[in-house]
Amino acid sequence: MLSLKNKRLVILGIALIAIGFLAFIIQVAGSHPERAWQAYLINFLLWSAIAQGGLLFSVIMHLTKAKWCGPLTNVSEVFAAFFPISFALFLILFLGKAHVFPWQHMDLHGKEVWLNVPFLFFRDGVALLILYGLGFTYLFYALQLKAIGAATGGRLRSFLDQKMGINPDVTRIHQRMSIFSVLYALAFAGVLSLIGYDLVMALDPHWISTLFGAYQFVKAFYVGLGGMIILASALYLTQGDSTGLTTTHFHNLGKLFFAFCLLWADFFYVQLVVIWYGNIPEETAYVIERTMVPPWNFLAWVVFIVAFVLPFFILLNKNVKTKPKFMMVLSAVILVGIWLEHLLLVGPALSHGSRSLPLGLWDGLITLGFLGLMIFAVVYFLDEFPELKRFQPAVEKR
Amino acid sequence: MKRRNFLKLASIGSLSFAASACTSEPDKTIFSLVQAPADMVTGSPTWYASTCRECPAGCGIIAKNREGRVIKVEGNPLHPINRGKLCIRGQAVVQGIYNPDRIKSPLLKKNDQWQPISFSQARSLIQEKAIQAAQSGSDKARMITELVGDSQLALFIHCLEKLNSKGPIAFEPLAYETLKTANREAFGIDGLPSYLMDKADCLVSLGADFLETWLSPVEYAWRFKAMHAVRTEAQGVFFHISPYQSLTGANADRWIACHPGREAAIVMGLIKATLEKGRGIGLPQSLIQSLRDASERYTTQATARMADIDPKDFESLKIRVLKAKTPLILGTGAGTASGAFQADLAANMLNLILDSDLTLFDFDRRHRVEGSARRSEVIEFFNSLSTDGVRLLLINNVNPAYALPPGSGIRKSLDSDRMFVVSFSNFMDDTTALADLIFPVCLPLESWDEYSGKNGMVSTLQPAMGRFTQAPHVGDLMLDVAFKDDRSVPDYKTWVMTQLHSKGVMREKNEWLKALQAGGVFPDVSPSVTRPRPVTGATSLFEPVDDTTGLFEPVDDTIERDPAKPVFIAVPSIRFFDGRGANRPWLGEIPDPLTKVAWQTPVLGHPESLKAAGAGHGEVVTIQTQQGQVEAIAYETRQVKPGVWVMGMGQGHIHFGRYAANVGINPLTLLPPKIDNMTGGPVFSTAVVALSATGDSKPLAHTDGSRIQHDRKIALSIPLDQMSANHDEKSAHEPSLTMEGFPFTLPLPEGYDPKRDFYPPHDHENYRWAMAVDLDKCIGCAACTAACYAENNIGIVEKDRIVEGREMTWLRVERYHDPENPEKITFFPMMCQHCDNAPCEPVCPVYAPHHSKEGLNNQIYNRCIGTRFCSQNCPYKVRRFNWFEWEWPDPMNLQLNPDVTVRSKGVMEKCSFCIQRIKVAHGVAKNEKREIKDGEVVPACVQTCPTGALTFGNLMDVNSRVRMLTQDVRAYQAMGYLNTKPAVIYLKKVVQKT
Amino acid sequence: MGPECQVMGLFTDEERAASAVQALEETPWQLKQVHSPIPSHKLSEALNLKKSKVGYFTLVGGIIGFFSGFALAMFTAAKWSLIVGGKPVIALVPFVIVGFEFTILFAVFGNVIGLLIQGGLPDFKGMEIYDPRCSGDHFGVLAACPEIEKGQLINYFKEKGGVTRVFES
Amino acid sequence: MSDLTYAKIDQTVLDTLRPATQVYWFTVALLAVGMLGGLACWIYQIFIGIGVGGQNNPVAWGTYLINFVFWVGIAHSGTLISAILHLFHAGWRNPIARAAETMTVFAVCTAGLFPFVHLGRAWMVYYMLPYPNQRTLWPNFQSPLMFDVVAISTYLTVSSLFWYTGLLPDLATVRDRSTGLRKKIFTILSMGWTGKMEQWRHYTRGYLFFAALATPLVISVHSVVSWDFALGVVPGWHTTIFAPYFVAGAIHSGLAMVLTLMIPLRKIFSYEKIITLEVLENVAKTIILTGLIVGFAYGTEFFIAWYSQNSIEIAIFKWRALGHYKVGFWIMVVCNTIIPLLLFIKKIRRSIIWLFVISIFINIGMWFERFVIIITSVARDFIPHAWGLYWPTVVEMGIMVGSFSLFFFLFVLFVKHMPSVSMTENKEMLAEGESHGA
Repeated sequence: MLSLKNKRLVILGIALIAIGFLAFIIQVAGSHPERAWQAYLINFLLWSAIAQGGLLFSVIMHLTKAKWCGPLTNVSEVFAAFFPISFALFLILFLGKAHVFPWQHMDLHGKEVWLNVPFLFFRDGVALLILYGLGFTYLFYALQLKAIGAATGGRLRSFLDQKMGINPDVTRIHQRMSIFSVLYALAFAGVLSLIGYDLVMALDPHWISTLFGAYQFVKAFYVGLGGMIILASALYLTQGDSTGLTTTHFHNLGKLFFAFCLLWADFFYVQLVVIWYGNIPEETAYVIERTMVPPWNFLAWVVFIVAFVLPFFILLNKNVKTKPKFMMVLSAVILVGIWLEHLLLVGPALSHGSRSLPLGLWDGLITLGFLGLMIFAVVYFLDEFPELKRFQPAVEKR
Repeated sequence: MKRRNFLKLASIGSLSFAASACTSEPDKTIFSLVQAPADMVTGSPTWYASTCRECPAGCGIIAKNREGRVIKVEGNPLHPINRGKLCIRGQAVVQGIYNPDRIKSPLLKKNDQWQPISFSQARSLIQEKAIQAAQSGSDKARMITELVGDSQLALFIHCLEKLNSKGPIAFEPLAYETLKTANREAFGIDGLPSYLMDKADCLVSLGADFLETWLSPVEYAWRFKAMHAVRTEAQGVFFHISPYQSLTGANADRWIACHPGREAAIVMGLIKATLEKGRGIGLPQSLIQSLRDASERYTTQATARMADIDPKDFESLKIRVLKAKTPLILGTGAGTASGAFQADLAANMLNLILDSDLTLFDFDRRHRVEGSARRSEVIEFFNSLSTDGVRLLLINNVNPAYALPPGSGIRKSLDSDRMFVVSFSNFMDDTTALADLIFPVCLPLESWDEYSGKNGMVSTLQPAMGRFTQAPHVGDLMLDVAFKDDRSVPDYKTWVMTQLHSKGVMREKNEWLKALQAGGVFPDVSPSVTRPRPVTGATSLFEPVDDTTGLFEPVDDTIERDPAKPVFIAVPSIRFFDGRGANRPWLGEIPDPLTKVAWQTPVLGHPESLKAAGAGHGEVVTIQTQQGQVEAIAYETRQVKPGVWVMGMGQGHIHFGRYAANVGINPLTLLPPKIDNMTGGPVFSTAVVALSATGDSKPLAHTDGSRIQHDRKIALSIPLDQMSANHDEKSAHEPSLTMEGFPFTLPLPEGYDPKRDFYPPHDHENYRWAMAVDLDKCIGCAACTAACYAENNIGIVEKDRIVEGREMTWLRVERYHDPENPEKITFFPMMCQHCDNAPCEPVCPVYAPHHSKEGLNNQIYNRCIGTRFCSQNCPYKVRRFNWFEWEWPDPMNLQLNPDVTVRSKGVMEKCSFCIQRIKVAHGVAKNEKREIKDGEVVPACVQTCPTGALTFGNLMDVNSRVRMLTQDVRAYQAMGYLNTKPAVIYLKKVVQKT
Repeated sequence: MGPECQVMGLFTDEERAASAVQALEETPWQLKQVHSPIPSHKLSEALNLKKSKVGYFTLVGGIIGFFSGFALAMFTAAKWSLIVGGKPVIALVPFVIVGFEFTILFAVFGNVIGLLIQGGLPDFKGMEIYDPRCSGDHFGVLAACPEIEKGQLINYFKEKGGVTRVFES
Repeated sequence: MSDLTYAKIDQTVLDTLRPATQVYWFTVALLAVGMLGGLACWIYQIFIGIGVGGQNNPVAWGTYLINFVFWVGIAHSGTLISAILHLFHAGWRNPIARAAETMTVFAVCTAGLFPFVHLGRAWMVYYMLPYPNQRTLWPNFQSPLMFDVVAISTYLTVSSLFWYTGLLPDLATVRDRSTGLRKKIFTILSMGWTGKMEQWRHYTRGYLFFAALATPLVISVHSVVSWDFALGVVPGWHTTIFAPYFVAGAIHSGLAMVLTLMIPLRKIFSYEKIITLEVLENVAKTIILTGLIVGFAYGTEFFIAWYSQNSIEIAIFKWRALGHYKVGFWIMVVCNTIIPLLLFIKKIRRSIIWLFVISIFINIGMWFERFVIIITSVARDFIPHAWGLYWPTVVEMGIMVGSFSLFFFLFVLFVKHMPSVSMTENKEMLAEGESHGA
């Protein structure tokens, strides 16, 4: 039962958060604060991406007027609950600026105009606000439709009920949803590119790749789908059919997941082949450090296998896609793979010239903290909007 | 070079083949002989030493003969004048021989129609005319000739005597009258000494374009770089003073743009300054005094005002001249206004003051060109033709109708029915067109002869190939004309030998053979013994002019700079000289080193001048002078002084074959027939009456996309003060991966760094060929380009194709101006870089370009299908595509190098580092069971570079010179940051503050 | 048993056709063939058709393609072993493209072959007992019965709301 | 499509196959002339030399490559519509899928000609084929052009097979409704298709795999095309975003071309009932998406160029927008990203005229996109001394006109002699529609 009434779940969540927090504090206070901030940055990026990508699903389904998704939109919308946390985490990142922006003391050959801490935090903060704002506005209307004639929920929910009055104008709501879904989709592309450039690519300020932004938001949707599969499975396994989820839904979701696994790999290869072929050191040095020189080349292979090869061959098969339990595990593994992929991108820049992989128990513990936050957010939201656990066909336009 | 010399000599001048030449019967065919002479081995070249006659300098050449035909000429390494080097014009000699418009048989003019007649007919016709002339009184048979060797001159005199006429007059359009006169007045020697520039440490030129045409360009090119190229000790400094920046000026450390004809003021200013510093020891007090008086008024300010220059320029010039240990002031060039004589006279005085012994002057080895007649005499000669009632005029390979201003009335004087005009020319040039009979004679490479560019030595000519035509040598012809059976010698060859014998140069036959082998007799260079002193009258030279003896006219204090009244200057061209080179297509095709314009004759003007004329760059302007007017494309440049318009000589012939007729413009048509009374010389400048834009614009056939390098790290320079060993030049940029800081990487396995190289290093087989280009030595003369054209059968595309951007040159000399001060120019030879990671290679779908075992970037022509991807992906844009089938009109095809494929349409081509020469070296080394030695492989461009700016060799040999040069602090690679690992290593140009 | 005769019931309505097919189970007559202008789900449910095996052909084709693509690229490169642009002679990164394209190409070949073999195409025989309307708006259910029962079968189809056509053998 | 029936669908489509009018044959003749004109230009070029075109040094690639990329791009939307949308069960694809696929096949054919036209020695083109030979001369599979050879030929093969497979049931329908020679021809073409459920069982499955394979293929093909440029080092070409950017651009232009073709077709063949306004509207919506992606790519390129602070990168992009070819650049920007935004407005989206006009603009814009990318980058690359300009010549124009004629020639012939709309798929959609009750 995914609910705050579920004591075990709550305790688990709190425990995780506590562990993560402590681990982080200890390491920051310790001899290697940069390691703590590295883990922090990676988790911030990953978990935010899950949330942002998660909501994107619902948006796209709305835009394409897709019927097959059914209650999956519910699942996707739940992830919006992480937005406020994500933004808070971003603000906290400011404390670690000394460790997460290695370019602060480099000769940037004129890049200073763009790469300076105040401007960076300003623009990225604003960008995130816009993205999340649009997300919530979209959600606001989406939930109105779902809430019609549904059981009452928490405070937020009642606030929403007041907002929309007795019987809302469904057509108008649909229009608004359309508008904000477009806006959110645009913002998603723009903002995630920006975050990608600023918080990942720029860590190695002399390297550029025009596709990097797109690569980031495609990856975000990839992990978003992963998160959805996990949550959907969790709901399905706990609540069963009341969620309205069927194996067909899992199958379709699995197909989409597979598609984006391929797309992510494609975007990776597309960058690799161009850089490899061009052989211009300004570009190649970055890739060489991460794929050919130990210790990172090992990690590169791990990421490649865990995040692409494995899912590719498994998801070729139709049946596994329809097995929630299995998909849950697979998705979790892939998310770990993407976590490592983030490490591969930021690691060499942050802990420069390290003989061994800057990866250890601490990173795991800190990550658990973020997991706790996500669980907490999700469960809270589900309590607020119980209809998201229950499926009734969305009200059509009159 | 030493070893190469030996190789050459081994084959030079073996005579069996040449002997067959210059008998009256020509060879049926001059290639694929069934019974080849002993020294003609199919597939291997034979070298014949001879002398270049493309200009009066008289450089030594060796002609490469393959299967009976000369395919290329190179400088004779033993020759003291050019030391194995050759200029752009010298390289083009062969295009004279194989010129498709060459006249094969005599032509007789019958009512304005040319009728071919046989040689014997023509000969007897001349004989008949000669006898008539001889009988009808004295001096009725006259001759005007090009500058010829002593022997030939003697022969002419000998023959004309028989026709009871006086000797011939030698005509050179550029006869340096002002210099000669100044020398006469100052030293009592009416001649042209040679200058030991290499010994100087401060050089000042008053417009002498000694890197292009002045006296002996190839010699002065290497002498100049000997003093100017960076050395461990201080580098020599060079000031160029002239109203426009010639190529020579572009190589100066500072170009001082003075008002046309006001160079004298600057020299006087220097005289004043030097005298004030108490220089001039060893000179008679009287002279010093008169000079002091004369130079009194030339204060820095006054000088600057008179010459219209920046006082700062003059100051720095003064400082350097005073500081110099062995300064040398050179005279004026051809292209200056009246006042040149004053400048040269003053220059002589200044030289005396600076060094009373004139140790840098060599009056023992004077330039032969001094033997050419003054312009006044030439005009006089032509005027006398009618007055003296001359019956027979013999014109030996000169083109006065083109080279003299129209006002001189040459055409009229030639066009008289009483006088029979014979032209010994192989080409229908403007003068020949006016003759009554055209009698082609042997070209230098087909002749036995002797021509010494300087006295004190002998430089021989021998037939380097069989002959095309039955044309006899002009000497033999003259003997036939003048004598029946009473001749003293059987033929001209014998005459030459007897001449040399009588001079005591050579006693018996084998000396003659040795001379032929070596290309001449070159006594060791001993210091000049003639030490000219100022003539006794010198003191009075600088008296006021109204005084009878005074010659030096003080420079006007005022200067009127009315942009509406501009000055027009015609300047000799490095490509066409005075115009005699215009029918060699290579010279038209290779763009002018400064304007980068080919085939056309633009008129150069300062932006202000263009503004005044209301014309833009590339727009057509009409220039009108007293003499006439022409329409020319205006070329905007800051390399000329405002109010001065400059145009190169040599083009705009009415006749002269397909490559020259009606191509470009002849600036001489704008000049007045004015002769300077003092010197008897012409003036190559005149006032412009009207200059206006016609409104329409023509496309310029230029090959440069941009004049500046947009802050890209291509043609780099380094200040002299950073050259000192302790100064770490690299510190300017800490090594990074950017264009600014990318480290120097050898195209060898050691050049690979696992941190920035995706690809594994690859080894080479014993050799990794590479070239070093010393930008500090490169003067931008484009001799390398010409050599490349000659060696590699590169197609001629002509004007329209160049406008389309389809020139085929494999080696271009890029010219970059400094955006801040455009008169600072860097020349940058660009050829295939033979990269270790060549971007052009992988993109080809059929492996046409690929990396050879010896590091060369091979281009397989017959595999190429013409996708042109390689060219697109070449960062250096050195690849050239055959857009069409290029033509070698018969017999030009005979010049083609049999060792190099002629590319068909639709294939890509590019510099191959002269792989054919590498192959030859491989063969030789293999036969001798050894490795190829350093310096054994010499690509055509490297071979001819007058200043030795290019070095070729094997990088894997750590002792090779090219490998050594990679250690130089100046070494860098163009666009190295692309990780192409180029095998062409550039050495930065050294700039010094002046 | 007398001689065989085949009757085709032609339905304009998918449902009716489907029910006719199902009901035919209870009858003694055997269902020969069902023609449809569209890939009808209802009919395939009625006939409870199994999943096609075409996929295996496709898969095999793909695998062959993948390897032959790489093999070709590597073999040709190794044969000349020329260095271009300093790149390794056997350069896997770009060869991925060749491998990929070949994978698709051969997979499609496999797919087509699979289609033809499995679907028994071309099959001009099949047109002998066939009604053109089946490519238009009619669903044709072909059943066989002994000559004598012909009438009943025709009636059966009539009841189901279709017109009939008899193919005498 | 409420009042549609199977019969109606068949009728509408079969009506288009009725004997053609003179106007039709005149059009065909006209196009044939244009085709021959192009051919003549090509022959002339082969004999005189590639120099009759405007290419030079440094701009050695001209309209031939531009048109190659342009046509490959056009081809893409066909596969997108028939394959990708098929996977997404987007019903609105069915009415236009056939015509779109046809467009694909013919566009690929047209595109495939240009690499040959472009070659300096077209007669040596077989050097690019990996045929076994005595001296073991093989092509270089590291070259982007070889990727092209492989990718384009694969694409042509696959799309034609896919197209034919889709045609099969319809061919049978035509066969059963025709007589005489046509019946004979279609009998053979339809390979004895009788719509047995047994056949359908494999057919549907195979078709699905076709779609599943065509999808990655279509993405890879234009990625490969983009790598003709991106794999080089030329500033303005060498950039990682090219592959997705080109794919999006390709689909952008392709969809525009679909509208350009469909709107007249719909009118002439009175397909209004089948190709409804909703269908066109959906195409328009997709165009908005692709337009935005392309715009995003333009923006990114400029941003990164500036961000990199690499003087050469900055220079080239400045020059694109403000230099000699700025007109082309702004045509590209306006036509491809600004004008499509109009489609956000429902009125415009649902107005045939507007759709048609906008689609034309996008076609033009996409042609100029290729012009800008290919020409401006090499015209001013690394070595300023070697900079130059390029302008197409009459011969190039002739060949370009020829290519357009060829494409429309084939297309016009097809629509009159083959079912230009898939009857089967529309019936299927009708059936599903009923069952889903929507």
